[in-house]
Amino acid sequence: MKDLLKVSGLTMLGASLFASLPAWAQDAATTTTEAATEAAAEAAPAVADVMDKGDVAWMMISTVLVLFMILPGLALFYGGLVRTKNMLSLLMQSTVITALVIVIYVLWGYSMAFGDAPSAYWGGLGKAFLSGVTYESMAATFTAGVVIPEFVFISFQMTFACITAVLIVGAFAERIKFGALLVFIALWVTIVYFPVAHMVWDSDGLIYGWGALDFAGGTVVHINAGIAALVGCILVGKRVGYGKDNMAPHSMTLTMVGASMLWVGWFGFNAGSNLEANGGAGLAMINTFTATAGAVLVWVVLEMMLRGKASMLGAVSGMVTGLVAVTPAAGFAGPVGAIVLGGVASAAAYFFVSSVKHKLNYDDSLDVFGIHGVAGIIGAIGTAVVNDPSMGGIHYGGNAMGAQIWIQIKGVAITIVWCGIASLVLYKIVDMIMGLRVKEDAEREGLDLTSHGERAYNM
Amino acid sequence: MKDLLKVSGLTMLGASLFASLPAWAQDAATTTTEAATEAAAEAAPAVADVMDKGDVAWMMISTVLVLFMILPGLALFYGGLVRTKNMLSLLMQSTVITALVIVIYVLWGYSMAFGDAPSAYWGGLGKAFLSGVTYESMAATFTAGVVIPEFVFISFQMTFACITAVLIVGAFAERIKFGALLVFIALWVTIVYFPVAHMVWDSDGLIYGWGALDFAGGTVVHINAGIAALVGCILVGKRVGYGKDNMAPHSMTLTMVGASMLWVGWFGFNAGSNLEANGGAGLAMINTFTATAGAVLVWVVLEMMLRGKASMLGAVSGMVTGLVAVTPAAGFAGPVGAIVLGGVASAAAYFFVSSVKHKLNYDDSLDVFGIHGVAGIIGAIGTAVVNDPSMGGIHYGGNAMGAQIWIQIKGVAITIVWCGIASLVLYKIVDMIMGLRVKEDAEREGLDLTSHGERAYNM
Amino acid sequence: MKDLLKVSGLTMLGASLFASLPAWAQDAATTTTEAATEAAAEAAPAVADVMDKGDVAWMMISTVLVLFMILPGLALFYGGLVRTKNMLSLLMQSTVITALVIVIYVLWGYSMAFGDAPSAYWGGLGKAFLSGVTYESMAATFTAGVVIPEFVFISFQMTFACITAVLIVGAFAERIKFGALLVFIALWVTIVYFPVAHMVWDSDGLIYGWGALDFAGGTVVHINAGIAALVGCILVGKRVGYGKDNMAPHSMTLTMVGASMLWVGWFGFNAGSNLEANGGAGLAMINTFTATAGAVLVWVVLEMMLRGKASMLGAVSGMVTGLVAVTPAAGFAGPVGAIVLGGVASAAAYFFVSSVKHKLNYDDSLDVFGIHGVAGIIGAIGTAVVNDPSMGGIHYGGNAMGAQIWIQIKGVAITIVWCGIASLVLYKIVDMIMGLRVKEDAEREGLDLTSHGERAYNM
Amino acid sequence: MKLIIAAIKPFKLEEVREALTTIGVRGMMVTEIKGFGSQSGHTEIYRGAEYAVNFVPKVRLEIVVSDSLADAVVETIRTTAKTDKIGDGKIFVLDVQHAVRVRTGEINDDAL
Amino acid sequence: MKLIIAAIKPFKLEEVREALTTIGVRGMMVTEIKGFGSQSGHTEIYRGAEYAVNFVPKVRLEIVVSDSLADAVVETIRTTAKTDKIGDGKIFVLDVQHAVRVRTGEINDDAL
Amino acid sequence: MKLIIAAIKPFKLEEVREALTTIGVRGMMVTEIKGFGSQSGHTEIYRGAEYAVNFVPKVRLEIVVSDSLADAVVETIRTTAKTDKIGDGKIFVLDVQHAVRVRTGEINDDAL
Ligand SMILES: Nc1ncnc2c1ncn2[C@@H]1O[C@H](COP(=O)(O)OP(=O)(O)O)[C@@H](O)[C@H]1O
Ligand SMILES: Nc1ncnc2c1ncn2[C@@H]1O[C@H](COP(=O)(O)OP(=O)(O)O)[C@@H](O)[C@H]1O
Ligand SMILES: Nc1ncnc2c1ncn2[C@@H]1O[C@H](COP(=O)(O)OP(=O)(O)O)[C@@H](O)[C@H]1O
Repeated sequence: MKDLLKVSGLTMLGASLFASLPAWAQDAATTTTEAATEAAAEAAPAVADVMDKGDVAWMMISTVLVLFMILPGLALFYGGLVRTKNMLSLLMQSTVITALVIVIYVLWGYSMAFGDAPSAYWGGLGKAFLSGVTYESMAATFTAGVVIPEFVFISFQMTFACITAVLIVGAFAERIKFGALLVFIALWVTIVYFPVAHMVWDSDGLIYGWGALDFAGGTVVHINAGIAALVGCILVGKRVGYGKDNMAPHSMTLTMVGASMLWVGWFGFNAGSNLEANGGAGLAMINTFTATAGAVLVWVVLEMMLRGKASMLGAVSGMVTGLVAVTPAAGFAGPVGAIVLGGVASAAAYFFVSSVKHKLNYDDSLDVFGIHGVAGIIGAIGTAVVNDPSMGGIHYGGNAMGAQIWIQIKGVAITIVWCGIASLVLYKIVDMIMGLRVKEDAEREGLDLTSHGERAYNM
Repeated sequence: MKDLLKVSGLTMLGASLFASLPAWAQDAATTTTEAATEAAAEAAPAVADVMDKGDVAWMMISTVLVLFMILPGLALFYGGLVRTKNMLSLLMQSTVITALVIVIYVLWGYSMAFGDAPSAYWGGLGKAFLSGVTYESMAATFTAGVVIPEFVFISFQMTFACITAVLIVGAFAERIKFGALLVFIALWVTIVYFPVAHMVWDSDGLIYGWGALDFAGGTVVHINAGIAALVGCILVGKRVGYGKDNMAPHSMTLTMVGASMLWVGWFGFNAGSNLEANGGAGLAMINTFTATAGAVLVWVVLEMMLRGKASMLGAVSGMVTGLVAVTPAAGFAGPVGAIVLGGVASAAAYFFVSSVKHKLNYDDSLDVFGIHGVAGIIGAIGTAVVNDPSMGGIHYGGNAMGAQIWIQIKGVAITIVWCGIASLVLYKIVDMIMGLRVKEDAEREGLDLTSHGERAYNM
Repeated sequence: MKDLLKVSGLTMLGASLFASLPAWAQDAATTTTEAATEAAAEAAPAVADVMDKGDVAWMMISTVLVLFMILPGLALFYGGLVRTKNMLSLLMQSTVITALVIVIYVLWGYSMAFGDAPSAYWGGLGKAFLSGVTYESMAATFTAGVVIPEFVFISFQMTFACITAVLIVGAFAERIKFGALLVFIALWVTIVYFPVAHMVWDSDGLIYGWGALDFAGGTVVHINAGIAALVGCILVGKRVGYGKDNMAPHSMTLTMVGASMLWVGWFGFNAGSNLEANGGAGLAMINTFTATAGAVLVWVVLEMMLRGKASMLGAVSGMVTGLVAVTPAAGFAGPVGAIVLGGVASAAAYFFVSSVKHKLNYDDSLDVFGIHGVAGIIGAIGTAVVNDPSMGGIHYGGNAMGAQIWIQIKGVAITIVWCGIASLVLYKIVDMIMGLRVKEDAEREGLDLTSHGERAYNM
Repeated sequence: MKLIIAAIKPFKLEEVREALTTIGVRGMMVTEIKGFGSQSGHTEIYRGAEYAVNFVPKVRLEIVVSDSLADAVVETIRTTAKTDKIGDGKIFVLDVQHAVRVRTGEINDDAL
Repeated sequence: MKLIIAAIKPFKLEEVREALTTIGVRGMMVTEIKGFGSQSGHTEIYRGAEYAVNFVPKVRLEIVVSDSLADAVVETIRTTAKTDKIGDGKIFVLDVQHAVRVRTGEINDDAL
Repeated sequence: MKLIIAAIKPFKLEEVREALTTIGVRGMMVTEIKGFGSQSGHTEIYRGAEYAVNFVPKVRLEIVVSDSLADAVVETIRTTAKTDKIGDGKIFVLDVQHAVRVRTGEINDDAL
């Protein structure tokens, strides 16, 4: 327990974690030369790696929490926002995409993202089908010599891929073709998500070394999903009746429940990204409280001032905005800085979805871009600000604020460009082959009956 | 932390855990001679037992997760599937049965299942009222010398008894008499569940030593519940209007929420059954992801192919099927083998509930047997297959696949016979004394108003 | 791991924890003189403080569980009980109060409750804005030399402040003015909650040294909230149509879901209050099962006997009653004693809300006083009984039962008086400045539309 | 033409619909309503607060038919919806002056 | 006989039902409807998207009574449902030709 | 006065309401109903159990207007609700004898 109080729990985009990931404790024979070298370079070989069961317990429950964010969390958050006739379609999309991405992750996703290949763009297929991974395999954490079971690390990472994919569907909710969506997602995680994860998080990755800060995946998860969502909803086109029919959420109750579950689960997402149960995780935890609280209050106050009434949809929008914004900053900001970050992101997203979006005149049904994209970008760049000691941050990485802001902007930009172009191509391909959108009649009748043969409620 | 990376987290039906359970660390005076001998035999007395707080944290949260599976998980999964007028009856049954079994478990259940009596059929009443158990009492895990607080072990086991009992009620939903159900459950856990748990899990138990593999209780929980359900719904008879009235689920939304909560909680059930937070738990965790995902996809694809549309009820049915099937195999299979196991169980259950069941012409309202029974049996036998190294399993126990299959079949058979006969007798007794079924008028009006004097919704 | 089996996990109202709280492990320079002295007095300076990651994992998940109790737990429990037209108002109040109290807690709440000032009434403002707290700061537990990260301790305590504030709103549900409520809560936590927490829990506190037993905050949380609720609903007045209109719960389903989530989360509340993952937490856990189960059964049986039917609202009322009652006793009672405690509290609350309350003729919409107040008081006093070895308790503190009962009564009395008077004054002030109650027309139309501009359901 | 309005017990809906189809009815409107009549409601108790629920759930049918079919419709509903228990429902017949089918513009008997 | 259809404010339902019982009405059908009239609806805003909700919730009563009772029913509803605010509602009276009680087969005034 | 009852497709409601406002209709009652007609329902399958759902969701309008406006109302509904697909709906016209505005006590045409 000697390292108990050492600095830990902090990370850098693409930092040492994944470089030393394949540092097997027992099963050295299965590690590749590259991995062995990396491990040797980073963890003094004389020190035996130790697994602390407290870390394992924390990472397992964190993994469960991220699943909880998706099912039922995100499914309900999204489902409550659509009209009754499309409720099940959102629940189905969330459920089946999660299942699909889990299977893909095991078959080739993990290998592509975190495999041993020395490429700058992907991890290769050496770990496809999780070959070589056993219950004795260990993955490194951010503290040298501290490891966790690789199966736990894989499970945790897998849930991130799932939630990113599910986030996208909110943009073209109420009109997407179910089968086409599944094909698109299978392609998208393969062509966009795994490579981006590799480029950003693996020591061999292209973006590795830029020194951008991203504690829990604001870029890979939220900006990625936000951009894919934006491109998607523009391509798919507006809903029939958009701007004319009343498309009010069919159950703000369920949306609030889903948002609450997102908050609850997000502690696994953010504090779990610390990979260890220590003070660093505690910092990520309290920031996940305070940034979110600040964002809720700002949205509520803005609505009270500008419209005279604070709405539930406003409060939960603020909530998600704060959570997204603090994701990259969770382990770097101080608790008060996090309040400010959440508040600023909330104000920006409020302004965007209630005004800018309408001028741009596209139909992002559930504001995936307006919330996740906008707050993701504010959060990514704002991380450089709140990380600064002047804002109470821990000054991770040690760069001056201005320099760090520039690094963050570059990281955001490359993600937007890569994800934007690749998503566009994939949507186009799927659209040509099978069509992305259901028939107008089916859209009118609702996807629940026409795509799934059921109704959400038979009261 | 020397044993940190040792093989651990694996278990055998009735293996060493319960043999060494009463190996008190401090309070040797309270252990019986038998227990002391066993403890001496299995844990070198020279090595002091250690409790790792990481294990304690994991087992406590696992216990909470299993409660979450029942309340609100299973209650919602079941409740959503019935008609509005019977919603509360399902919620009530789940709630009150849980409360009832908790009290019974403390009073005599734990003792009957895990007490010190040297009988092959029960644990005796020596630990009735948890006598002798204090917060210093420790229970053994699967790793020699590693212990957890006995109160935590009791709590964890208690939730298994609760969920098994609640699972049964789906079979005769919408027509059972509330009071009679409670009496039946009190008798059933006493006469069926505790003895079966003892026979299967205790070192003195009848079935102990057969060498059957059951990681997290597929046999004791799912087959047991499935059989009791089947017998029950046949005896109680079909619902009024069965096959004629529209009995569509009143809220597929809530059913999906409940199913998601089952998945989330099942990580406590499966990975918690490892009793330690280590790589073995990690394996159980990832399999609980992959088998479930595989099962969801198979059911969805089958429906798409055979009916043109994938339904939400199909997706969640697949989900539960996969979870049930992987329960006995969670710590033995490889992640890809688990996908296959989940997929096969899903296809079998699909075939059963959409075709076989209708030919057999009984009314198992919520397909407790069709899902839990069928997938439980497939899972129990399939465990022998996916445990095999040829399927990527860890080859626990070391038997050839054929031999292991035979052992598994024997284990399943004895459970079916014992549970089937005992359940039948108990239903008959309760039926004679107080009647199992409500009056036809009450059934028409719905159990919410007639049994509980309330309505689920006053919108 | 030498102290593994030592007595631990037990606490006394205002006991050693908070005295030694500022015992920084590394960062001694930031501790005040007072704190340093206290730390020196209580933890042998020669022993280095150790942080066990198992404790950290447990405290982090416990914190998450308490948030889950509020959002969505308590929000749904309360929301389901009101009429459709007021659903969102309850969800909003829960959400925004939580956000508000989080921000206040970080800004001045933590400092007022647990700061370093040597006052008997508050902790001063030395830790306002969490100044001086870093991710390396550690807080003491109940075991000398065992520490947890202070950010985790703050987060955990913060959720207690939030839930206490949200509990109050049930009393004047369906008629309170949203803005006025927020102002009241901001004042109330500042003037009532933080000082009471300090007086009760800090070693310098006024009530410190009385030797009252309160394991997880029955007094500070439940009695405090219950009294503030009672005063509030009397001042605000009855709902329009009270006693005439049908005010049946709009969704008993959601109320049951919320109650279940309360139970699930309460393990974080109670077993988390142990601050360590050990046998003491295990005892708190099993009691949180058994007391609740006993309370559910007693309420259900009473309704069956007195009204012929057991209702869902009865079962969940019993559930919450049991949880409240066991809160102060969780780590002291034996599992059977806890059943009795839960049962007695359930019977008392049943009697109160179904009979006494109607005679007193006030409108506590959701029976905050009838459930939390009454069961809180029974639990606080009953703790002295079930702690006694004659009842299977661990006899913490060592007082004779009679003497301990007297101490408990004094603790309850002072809380009632202080909270009652201060709440009254604060309500009056807010009422004078902005009015506590909405217009009659707005109340008729429902707060969702008139205060928040939305409807909960658009089915 | 006649408009026949009937309040019946909800679980009888399917049976009545089928019976009416047999005698040649080709359309109807169905509404879920709360019925008040001699069939008494019930009392609900919430933590000791009693609420008398005076309404019972009923289903209301509206069928427009040609004059010649009207009697048969009334008779069919009466015999099919009957359970001989209180609350079986009522049937009312009103005159309709004009009917139009939206899709085709056909009027009166042709519109039904 | 007359069919009296009334649209009233939902919170007046219980009061109106009681008043009608007093003057001898023994049955009615109650439907929750969306009313459109001079009482304006409201605007809902969802993340900046405004929806005008033109309908206000109303309750619709249908009561069939003997000709002799009709005027008293209209008058009772009018006075009881009145709040003097816009949106109080309307009452319409139609002729009913025939009434049947399903349970007994009684017809016309006896069926009510 | 006339009572015009129309069953239309739900998504046409807003359009019809607007069109009616244009020609001078100042109030109506709207009910969500289950329609049965030549438009067939659909089949739902739950774990292999098939349920034929014979009803399709419709919206039912009730509008009381002066005799002079009745024809225009019927015509407006017919043209606006029309999609030329089966299930577009029906319009029925009945005689109303008396109308009262609750708030003011105005009667007949003045009450509308
Ligand atoms: N005068 C009436 N006007 C309109 N509807 C009525 C009238 N009387 C009864 N109903 C409807 O018929 C239903 C059954 O009537 P009820 O008096 O309860 O039983 P029964 O028809 O067996 O005498 C009521 O619930 C109500 O919906
Ligand atoms: N011409 C009409 N035909 C049918 N129902 C009407 C008509 N006019 C009004 N109503 C009903 O009466 C309700 C009240 O009418 P409204 O014009 O808003 O207020 P007021 O009755 O005070 O003038 C409306 O919501 C609607 O349900
Ligand atoms: N005879 C009828 N009486 C009352 N309502 C009818 C009648 N026939 C049809 N309707 C209503 O009109 C709707 C449309 O009728 P339908 O026969 O399906 O199509 P279409 O009007 O195109 O011929 C039905 O759903 C039903 O609500």
